Amino acid sequence: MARTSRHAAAAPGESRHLLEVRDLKVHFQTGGGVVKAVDGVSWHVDAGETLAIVGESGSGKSVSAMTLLGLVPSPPATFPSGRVLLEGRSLLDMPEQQQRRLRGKDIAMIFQDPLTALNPVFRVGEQIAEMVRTHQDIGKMAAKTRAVELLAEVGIPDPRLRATQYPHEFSGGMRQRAMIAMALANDPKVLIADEPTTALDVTVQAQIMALLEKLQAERDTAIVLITHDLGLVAAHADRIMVMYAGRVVEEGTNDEIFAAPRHAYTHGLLSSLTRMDHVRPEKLEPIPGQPPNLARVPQGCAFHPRCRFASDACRGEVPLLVPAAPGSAHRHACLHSDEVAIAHERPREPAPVVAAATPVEERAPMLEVRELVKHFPIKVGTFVKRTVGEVRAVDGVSLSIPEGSTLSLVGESGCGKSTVARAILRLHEPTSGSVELAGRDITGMSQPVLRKARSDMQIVFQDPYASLNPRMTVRQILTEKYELLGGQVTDSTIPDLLETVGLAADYADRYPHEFSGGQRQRVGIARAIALNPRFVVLDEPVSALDVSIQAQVLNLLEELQQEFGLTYLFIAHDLSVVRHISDRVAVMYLGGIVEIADRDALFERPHHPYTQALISAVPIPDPAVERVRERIVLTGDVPNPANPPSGCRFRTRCWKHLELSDDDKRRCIEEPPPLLSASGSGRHHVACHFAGEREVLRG
Amino acid sequence: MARFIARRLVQAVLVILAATFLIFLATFALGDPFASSGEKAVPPDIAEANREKFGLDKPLPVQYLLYVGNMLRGDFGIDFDQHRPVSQLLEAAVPNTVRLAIVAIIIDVLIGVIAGVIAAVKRYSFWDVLVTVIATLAIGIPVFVIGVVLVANVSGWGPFPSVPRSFTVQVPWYQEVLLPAFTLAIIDAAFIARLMRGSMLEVLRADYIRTARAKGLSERRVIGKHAMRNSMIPVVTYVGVSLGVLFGGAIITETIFQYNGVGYLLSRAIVNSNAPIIIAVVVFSVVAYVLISMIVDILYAFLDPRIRLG
Amino acid sequence: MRRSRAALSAIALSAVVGMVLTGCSQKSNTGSNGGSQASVGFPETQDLPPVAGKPGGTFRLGITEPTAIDPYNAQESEGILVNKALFTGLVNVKPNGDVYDGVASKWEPNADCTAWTFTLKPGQTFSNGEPVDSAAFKRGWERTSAKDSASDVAYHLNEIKGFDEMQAGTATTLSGVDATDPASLKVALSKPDCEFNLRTAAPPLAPVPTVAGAADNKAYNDQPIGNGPFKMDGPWQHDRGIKLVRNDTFGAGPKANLDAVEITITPADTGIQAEYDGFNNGQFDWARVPTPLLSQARSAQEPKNQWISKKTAGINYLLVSVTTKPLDTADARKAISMAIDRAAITQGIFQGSQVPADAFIPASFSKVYQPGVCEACTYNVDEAKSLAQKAGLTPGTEVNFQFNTGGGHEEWTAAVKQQLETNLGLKVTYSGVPFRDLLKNEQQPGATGLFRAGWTADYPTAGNFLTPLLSTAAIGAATPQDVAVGDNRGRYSNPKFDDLLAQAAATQDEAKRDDLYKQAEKIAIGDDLALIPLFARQQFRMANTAMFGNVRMDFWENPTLSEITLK
Amino acid sequence: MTTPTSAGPPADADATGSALLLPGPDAAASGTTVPLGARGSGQFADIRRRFVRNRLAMVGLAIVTVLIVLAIIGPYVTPYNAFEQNLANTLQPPSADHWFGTDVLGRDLFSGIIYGCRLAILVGLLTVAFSLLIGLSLGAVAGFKGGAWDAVIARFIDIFLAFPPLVGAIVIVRAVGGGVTPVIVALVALGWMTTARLTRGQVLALREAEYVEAARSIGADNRRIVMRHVLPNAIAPVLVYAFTNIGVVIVAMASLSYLGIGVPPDVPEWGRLISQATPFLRVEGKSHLWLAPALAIAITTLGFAFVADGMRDSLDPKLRGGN
Repeated sequence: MARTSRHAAAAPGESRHLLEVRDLKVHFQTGGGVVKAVDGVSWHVDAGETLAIVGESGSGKSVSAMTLLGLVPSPPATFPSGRVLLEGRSLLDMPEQQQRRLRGKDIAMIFQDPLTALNPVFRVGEQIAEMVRTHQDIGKMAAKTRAVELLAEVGIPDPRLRATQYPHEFSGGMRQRAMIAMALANDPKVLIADEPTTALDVTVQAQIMALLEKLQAERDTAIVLITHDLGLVAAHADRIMVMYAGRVVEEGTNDEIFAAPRHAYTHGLLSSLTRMDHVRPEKLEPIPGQPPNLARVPQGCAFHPRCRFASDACRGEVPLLVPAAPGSAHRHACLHSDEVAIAHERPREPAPVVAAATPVEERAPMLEVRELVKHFPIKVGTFVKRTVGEVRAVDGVSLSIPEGSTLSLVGESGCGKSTVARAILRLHEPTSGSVELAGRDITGMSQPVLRKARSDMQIVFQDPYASLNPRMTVRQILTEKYELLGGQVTDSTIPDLLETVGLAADYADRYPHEFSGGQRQRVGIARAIALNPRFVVLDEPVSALDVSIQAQVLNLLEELQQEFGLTYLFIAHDLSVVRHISDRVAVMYLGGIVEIADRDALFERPHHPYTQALISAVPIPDPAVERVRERIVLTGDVPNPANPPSGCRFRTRCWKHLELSDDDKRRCIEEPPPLLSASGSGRHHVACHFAGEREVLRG
Repeated sequence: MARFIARRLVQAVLVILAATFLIFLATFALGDPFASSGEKAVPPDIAEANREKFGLDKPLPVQYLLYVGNMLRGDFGIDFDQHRPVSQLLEAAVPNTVRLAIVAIIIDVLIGVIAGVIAAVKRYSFWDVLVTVIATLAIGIPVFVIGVVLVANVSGWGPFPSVPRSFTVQVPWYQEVLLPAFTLAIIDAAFIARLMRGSMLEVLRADYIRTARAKGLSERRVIGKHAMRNSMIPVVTYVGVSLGVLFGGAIITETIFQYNGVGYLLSRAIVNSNAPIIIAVVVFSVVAYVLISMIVDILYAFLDPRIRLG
Repeated sequence: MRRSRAALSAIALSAVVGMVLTGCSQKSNTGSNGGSQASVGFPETQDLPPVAGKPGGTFRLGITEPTAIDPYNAQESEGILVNKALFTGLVNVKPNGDVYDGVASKWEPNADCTAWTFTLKPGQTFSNGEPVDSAAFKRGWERTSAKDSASDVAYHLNEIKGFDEMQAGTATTLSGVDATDPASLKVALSKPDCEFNLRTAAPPLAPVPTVAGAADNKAYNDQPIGNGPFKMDGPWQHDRGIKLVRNDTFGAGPKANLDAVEITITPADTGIQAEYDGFNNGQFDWARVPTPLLSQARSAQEPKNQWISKKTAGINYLLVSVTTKPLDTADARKAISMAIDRAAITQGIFQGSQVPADAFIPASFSKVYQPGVCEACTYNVDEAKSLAQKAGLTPGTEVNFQFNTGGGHEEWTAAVKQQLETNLGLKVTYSGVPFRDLLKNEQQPGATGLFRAGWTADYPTAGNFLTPLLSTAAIGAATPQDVAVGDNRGRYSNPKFDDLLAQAAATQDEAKRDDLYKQAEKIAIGDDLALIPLFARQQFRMANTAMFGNVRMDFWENPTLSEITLK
Repeated sequence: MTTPTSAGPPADADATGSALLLPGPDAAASGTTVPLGARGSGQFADIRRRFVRNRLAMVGLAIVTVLIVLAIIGPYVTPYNAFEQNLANTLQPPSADHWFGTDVLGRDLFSGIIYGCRLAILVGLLTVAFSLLIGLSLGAVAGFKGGAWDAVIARFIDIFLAFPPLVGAIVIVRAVGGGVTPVIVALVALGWMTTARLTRGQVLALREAEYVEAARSIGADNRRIVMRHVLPNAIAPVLVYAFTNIGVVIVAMASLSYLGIGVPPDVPEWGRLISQATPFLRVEGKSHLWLAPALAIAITTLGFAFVADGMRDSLDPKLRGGN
């Protein structure tokens, strides 16, 4: 992004900055006490600059930004202190009507979930035109024309038609583009982007971020990027502000924060991160515990209960934000910044190797999947249902997982990876194909036999909030499994189980809602490992968790695998996590495996253009690396699996396809590529007529 | 869209057929509904004509077909008391009921939506509590209490014509319809106000409302355009059901106000055990309900584009 | 088929009829009353002094929708109201039941009362100009009695020779009626009836013009052309109203004074309340009064002379199934009757507006009325208990008790129910059903227990209370397993009683005839208690006497439209 | 794209979305565990806490409690037998002896109202209970089994909904005969559909819930899944609806008796008392005759509706803002 800061030219009046926030406090009056969502935060952003506000959920990062737009309802919110200066004009003191005139004109915002952020009952074009007409004296027709132009500008094909469609007719990425078009309709000076890509696939995320950068460069917009994703920040921010429990704990330039963090929390976050670009994954060093309840923020430094450097001094006064070096704009609020600096320099331990007598390659397969197919019929009709088509969610997948190892299945949402997992477990009845678990054919089992066999194969779900029955206590949840699968529950069973997954035994009689996300996921894991299964499907087990918690759970999973010799099928879309945990990786696209290889081979030497695009789209939390990386930005969205493209299914979005001669292109169109051995290795297979290596991981 | 309408139409026809079959079973198969009984014995020729029309000597399936055929032609036989074709009675009553239903719905949507919006927007305020309590109370007061109290205290006053009044006193239909419509509207308005409040509160929490505010729209526009259209969706469903029920005749209200609609016709028929009229009105109510709810479903699809592509 | 449908239908349709009951305890009556009852009931009002007639004015009132206004099927008092305004029969009936001339100036029977001759007044016409001659009567009577007409009220003609053939459809003319002389009508009867002339006041015996056509002539049904003091102003607007205007060609008596009568149709089940409300809001000039409001209405209207209170020829009673257990003995019925505290009900529920019945034939038939003939009509719990004991009506015995809904009978029947339960320990199975269903239930062969019933006279004769309701021929069922299609639905049968009635019908001497009626009543009511008289019928009206004069209540309890005049 | 069912409630907002704005209970849930002191019986404690804090709900609860107590002990504590007529003492104005005066049969109106309360509560509860039974079963089958089951049950629901409720009830009561039972039968026959629809919608959504899959993954069969995992979670909004509906049922019964249909006419049912009193509407000094039963109905409905509102608000914390 534009790195030139122009604040020198700005600001008559009191502020030198385009937008400045001073000592902002936002409190909420709740039944549980005063929630200090934002507790004295100051920051600024200048034209053409990108400021990233980073923090885990509940850190107050969104609230502070939304206050600028008057989007925090009061009551229940109160604003005990704070000023917001836009080009020197104080926003919060203005009459509501004046504030409103700035909203959407000088400051615009894009939100996390473009599906819910667009009004479902109005046409996309209308919604953009409305934004134009609210702030510009322009006719109805002219505004509509402008809306079409804006849609074209954000790269929406066929904008004239698209303008007349409704949000639900747009894909996720297109919706976010439409949101951006709307936000930029009046050429705002400041754009607040609140988790703009969290709900999107990584390839789409790359598209959107590329678009934002382009537009920012054209218009010299200041961007405030609110996110929890440190990779994204490393790739796109100029300056970074880290928030914890409603306060700023550290701020500085991109390089300063990543290369030389001075606050224990920042350091902790970085140590929790899995990195896709490290050949030999390091051991994760999670931050212990949970983020605090904002109604009961600990005394002193809010982070001290989770901080390994914490001393008595941390429990006293709230540390002030101080410069890391005299005069430096890199500031932190940590009493132990020196120790943090030392800790950060120290090389990290490697991740534990799955200890094994025999190498993974030579072990017998625990799971053997052959030509698995799962089609969902599309039915219509009032009384008599007719099948009018089928969604080919999984279309011939074969894989094999050696005992005690982990195979990861990656791909964008809708590629069929979760369906594979469910079909393997026969949670969805497979359409055809066979599944053998430890030599036993699962697909042919009768229901009663299958039910018993389930003790050997288990699953951990993605959403720890949704996968536990809210009306049952943890004890009931765990005991149910013993009841159903015929195990003895003694007095010590449940406490032991809880201890194994790192929960206190006295949590047994609590209900799921009394736990945090990470704790719930531990309960989910406890349920899965009870009765000693041999094979566990991990269906995106950490993707709903905050970074610091992710690392805790990943470590736990690794420990359990070592202790019990578990075999994992790990479903994920986050390639950094995959690189960390897998032995072998399979990449899926539209129901089929396009590439399968041992972990390092896949990341270091990807052969399929899709794998390459996927890896290149993942930002790496290291600005130095990010600066030199080239990103392959795929066009368009995943096609409808009910009507997949002929030949190679990926060809419609394939970057390589575009470079091919017409004859070669025809081959892609007509001939589905088989999964063939790549680079002569028996362990690396790829399904592409024109497979070839490309460096995408590092610059 | 066309397919959606077609499918909805097929559904409606199926439901009507099934419902009329139930009515048919209850009235015909379980005995001769035209059998002479009681004081005003049905004249044998009338009974005979009815029997012949409905083919009571024929096997049950044939009877049902005849019955449906007659219904389709709007032929419901001849009533017991006046020996008039029931279809004529219906024809006279239906326009009045339709007027009443439409005016009532307009009144209750106006009152209900405005009250609901105020309650939702001024949440926890005095107005919110007032609307909530009045709406809840209104639901709890039986319509006949409201009706008789209005007849006793309001009719004959201001624009409201006397109840009863000499039939020669000409009253424009909109005056005649006013009080009964208002009576009907009170309870529905209360339901709509509660529904509107809840749905508006839900919508106001939606992300797109935040977006609308972030656009710099005035609060009026945020509520009036963005929140309104979305929160009206459940209200439309309710209004559809309510309209469907009202089209079938408001038996108590129409009777209390001596309003010559389908409900009043039915209430007289019930008092007199006038079977042909009862059957006809019930069939009419069912058909009206099903058709209205079908139309509302289709309208609903226009209001909510998400379900338009069926 | 001998039944006063008219009267019963009126009861069915109008709540008041069942509830507003006669008080015969006016001071003038107590003397002959034997002092058996305390002085209760609202006094009868005296007619206001007559006012000289002058043309003009519109009289407005409410009625429930009549079944028909066409003579062939006019039946309940509402239908009769309109019909009597549109048509004038051979004879007329005064409010007190006295007969006077209508179209006929003279009538006389032969010696054994099997043939009657009516001499018609000359120059009579229908409002369309057609002559009202003997053929017009024959035409009307044949129209009523024809099979295809399916008249509910053809039974009024059932004594005329040839009636059965007409009903069977085997004849097209009424053989007993001779209309060869336009000025005189000769009628031959199939059995003696010395009171046949009374019947000719009934609507089905009215004359009709040739334009009437058959009975299914809808145009005529809704807009009959008659020879009465009024004529239709436009057709009957069903469920809305009927408008009448003066018939200036009327010749059977003095012309009407009113320019018009506006008859508004009120709801079937709340019509009385509607009439009352309509009177109070100035919409109607004549109204009935809901029972609970009687005393209030009386105290408001009586001082203004707007209150009419008359005992009429009707009675409310409990129909008893006398052939089925548990009420198949006279003792059982008497026990029931004596366990009912009529006085308490009239006082408590009817607020003193009613008077307990002590006979079946009402006091309005002053020459036949036998005060106290119903000995078991007195309230005596001890006697009731001992009779019940004798009759096997032990505590816990189930007794069926049905009444019709929509007629305002809920309250007093509830009181009766509780008295039977309290006083005799019976288990009363009490239910309200629609009127049509009540009548159907009474007719069934297995019918048991008590049914609410009321009766008003079709003609001003005591025989009209006895023959249709209690004679064996009126059961209308050949065997006990048949549905009773007649009016004697209690299925009471006593040859001695039947014999006395037959004698009465053939007796020309009025005093002798009355005596026979008295003897018959003594047997059926005094001895057998074939049905349980409850309350004598008394009617109350509010009338706009401030504007109108000569407003009185006629024999059918309707306003005397032909006499009413603007003041 | 999708099947055109009516748009359901928006998918449960995940922690990240709305919790950001209003760190209310959600933030507490995602942030940290509840401290050990505040345990109680799990989430029901939370629900109860929210309910207790809702003033209208507590008013409603008080009303409902009083009504239920009255329904149970009423006949033992009323000053008079509600059925006992005293024809010598009809239509008395309220007095120390007769708090609400006496009716046209000389019965003590206060005792009558209390007896009517027993009847109303009994019919209200039984009707709603049977409607729940039918609605829950059919709704659960339709939602869980889907396919032909769903289609058939959905059409059944449509058919029953198509009957005008009051007329339908009249016809049924007429067919079955008088008394309390036929009234309940009629009200259930015409009242189960909404429950079924609600249940179906809930079950349809929950059928796909991850914890249902989780249960299946540990070998639970359909029966267990429905009974233990789906229904207990689906039932809350259904119960809320049922509770609101009690008032509607009571009004419906009153309407039937007002029309002279249903409970025997000598029973002091509220609607019957009102119908009995309508002639006195314009009579001065007699308004207590209709006012007392009308208020009884209104207050009862109000009580149940407030409780239902409170239940809904406390079950769905999202509906309540920062408060």
